Amino acid sequence: MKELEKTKRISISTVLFILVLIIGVLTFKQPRNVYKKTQEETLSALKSTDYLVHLEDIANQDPVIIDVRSKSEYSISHIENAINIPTAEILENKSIALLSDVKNTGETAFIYGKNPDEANSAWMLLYQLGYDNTKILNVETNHIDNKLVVKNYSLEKPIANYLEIFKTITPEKVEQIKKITPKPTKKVIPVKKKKKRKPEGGC
Amino acid sequence: MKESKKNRHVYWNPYFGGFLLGLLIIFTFYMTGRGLGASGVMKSGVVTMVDQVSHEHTLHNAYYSKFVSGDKSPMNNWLVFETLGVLAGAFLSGSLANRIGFRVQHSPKITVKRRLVFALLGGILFGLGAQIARGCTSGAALSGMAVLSTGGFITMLSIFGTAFLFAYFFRKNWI
Amino acid sequence: MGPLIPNGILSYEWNIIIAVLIGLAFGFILEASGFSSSRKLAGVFYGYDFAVLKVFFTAALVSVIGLYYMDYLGWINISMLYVHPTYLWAAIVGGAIMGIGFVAGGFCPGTSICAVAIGKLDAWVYVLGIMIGVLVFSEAFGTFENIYNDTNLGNITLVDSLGLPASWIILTVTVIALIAFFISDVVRKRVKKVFY
Amino acid sequence: MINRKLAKILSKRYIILASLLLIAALGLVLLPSYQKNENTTAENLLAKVINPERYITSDVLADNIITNDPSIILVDVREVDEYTAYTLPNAINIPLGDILNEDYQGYLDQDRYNIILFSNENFKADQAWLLLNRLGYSNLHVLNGGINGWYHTILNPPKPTEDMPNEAYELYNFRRAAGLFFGVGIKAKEKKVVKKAVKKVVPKPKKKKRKPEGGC
Repeated sequence: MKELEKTKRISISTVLFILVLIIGVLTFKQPRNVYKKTQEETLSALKSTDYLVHLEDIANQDPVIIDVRSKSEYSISHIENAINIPTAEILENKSIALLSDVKNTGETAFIYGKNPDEANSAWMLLYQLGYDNTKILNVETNHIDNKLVVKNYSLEKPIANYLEIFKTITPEKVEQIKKITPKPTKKVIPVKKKKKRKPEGGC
Repeated sequence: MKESKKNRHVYWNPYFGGFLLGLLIIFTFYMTGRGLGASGVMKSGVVTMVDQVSHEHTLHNAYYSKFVSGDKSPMNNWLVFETLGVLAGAFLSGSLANRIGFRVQHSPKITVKRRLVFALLGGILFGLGAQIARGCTSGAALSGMAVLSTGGFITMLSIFGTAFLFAYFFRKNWI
Repeated sequence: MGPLIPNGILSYEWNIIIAVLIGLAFGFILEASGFSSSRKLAGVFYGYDFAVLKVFFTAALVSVIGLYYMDYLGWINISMLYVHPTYLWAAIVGGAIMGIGFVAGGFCPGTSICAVAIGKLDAWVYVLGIMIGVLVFSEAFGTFENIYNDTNLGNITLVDSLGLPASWIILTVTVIALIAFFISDVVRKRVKKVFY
Repeated sequence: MINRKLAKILSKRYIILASLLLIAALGLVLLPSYQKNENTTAENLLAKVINPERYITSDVLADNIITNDPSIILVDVREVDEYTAYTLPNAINIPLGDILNEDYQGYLDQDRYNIILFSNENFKADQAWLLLNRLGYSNLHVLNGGINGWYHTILNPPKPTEDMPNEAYELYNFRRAAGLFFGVGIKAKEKKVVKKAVKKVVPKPKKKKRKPEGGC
């Protein structure tokens, strides 16, 4: 069989194929942080609100406190011996190392930010990555006359009487401003047309 | 042998051809998420022809109606375009190695008529089998094996198995 | 990034253009490796030319190894790829009929299209035969219906049906293929040469 | 002689090629398997969480509702009782507890509509947003400030003082007008007269089967 002798091309292509595979494998690094908790587990953790902790609960023992605000806010003022990890760097090696050794020693880390919403994103990410020894400090921090005021934050409380608004107030005549109210600029949210096309196949 | 005649039958090294075909399958799966195919074209062809002949027949027949429902014309199918490419590619490769020419390739022992009869018979059987198994050698077996699909392996084994079994009966056609 | 079009990275219109390009390459490779001549195809059954076995197995191996490496490296998402559905009896009976058709006719649909392109009249007849076969199947769909829809095991892969991890299956398939290549060489040396 | 030497090399070459292929297959076996992140990796999720692009202000939302923007679906993640007390027009109620169960995925996992999650404040809506983003859903937005913010801006806007720029007045007028649309200030009994915002039938998009279909 004549063509079996012509092996130049096949050997070149096989070597190239193997090279591509080797390069691919060598340059490949496994994803560092992998979700340990499934969505359902995280959801059930959200239902029980024991991850929200008030300031006075932790006043006694000296806790590990993590401040997720930016460096500048942290430098202005922060809760004493709080460690500053801005949310953007929560997944950096340094912070992951810190969190894992906090987890090994069995302590719980408390996360706080300007308000619980900010701390929530960092906390949820860490929880899903398996650091379930973290909790959110349910506090609102703002800097008033160069002293950090930390107040407990009432979370998701509806304003007491917002239903009455529909009954009481009559619209007072707004006559002193006679200019025709400009048509509010119609902000068009560009709807990304992303069609997910399934692959069909077969012969 | 004449120079042009000599290199008419020099094909690629089969391993090289297989290697390129493997890369092509990877490329197809990477781009479109589906494998190659061939016998789907004949089905679309038949369905369009039957549809031209009598439209309501295609609507009533259980098998045709699957392909003619709504505005989806059977010809608007991935395989039809792929087959156009196959025709062009084969013509290109054939002309490069000047294998183009109308002829019937048959073993010296048999007549052209017998070869054509067996080709027709083989075609009918293959058309039937391809529809039952939902795929032919390149669609079900090759693309199936690329993703380790059990159906693909079974189809491949049964095709080559029965082919080897029945090879004895058709040996006069080939050897 | 996985299959580009299903993931929406490439728009659906690309599908047609890619189809033609892939077909072009498919036709060229098949024709260049000699699959347009039916006698070369039939050689695998009579031992004088194992081109079909070599091309087929190499293509399957290269694609399966390549796809699973890409899956490992995260370039493709195997679970989104189309897996041929497994209808047990349909595959066996259909495969048997196709096997006989293969030995009798000498072509399979892909290679017959290649042969049609370079002017093989027996391939034209073969394609006509396939169409008649499809016609027979669809007209008499009632009789074939029970085999057609029999024991549908869904789009399962060998990993679920054998329970082995994919890499071991690929290793065994590779070893089997290499043994088959070796045996085909031994057999080809002993079988009487056929010039075509 | 040449032929014999050629054959000797060739037979060895095929063995080399076969062994290369075997090594490739063996490599696949020996590679340490790792748990793959499904659709979004932690880093992508973090990147999405940081940028506040997901927030939509109540003014923009009020404008969208008034101009009957068809591309938005409002999802209220509060509990049922708060939902029945007051909610935005045409909002669907998916309490945070069962945001993941199957029958709501038809609404959440599609890319034709912009889904706007809201609760009393940002907290619950953010959590829902993060969970859904981990599943890889797209077009999710959160109403900045939630219902409380909505109350403070649209329903009961603070009156601008004299030294405020003209925009503050315009904004105040817009909010006052929007408040009217949402029924503020109209006596309870007349309230029924006001044209009820037509109940937009929120089409439950049929969840496309994930499995690719094929044909031969």
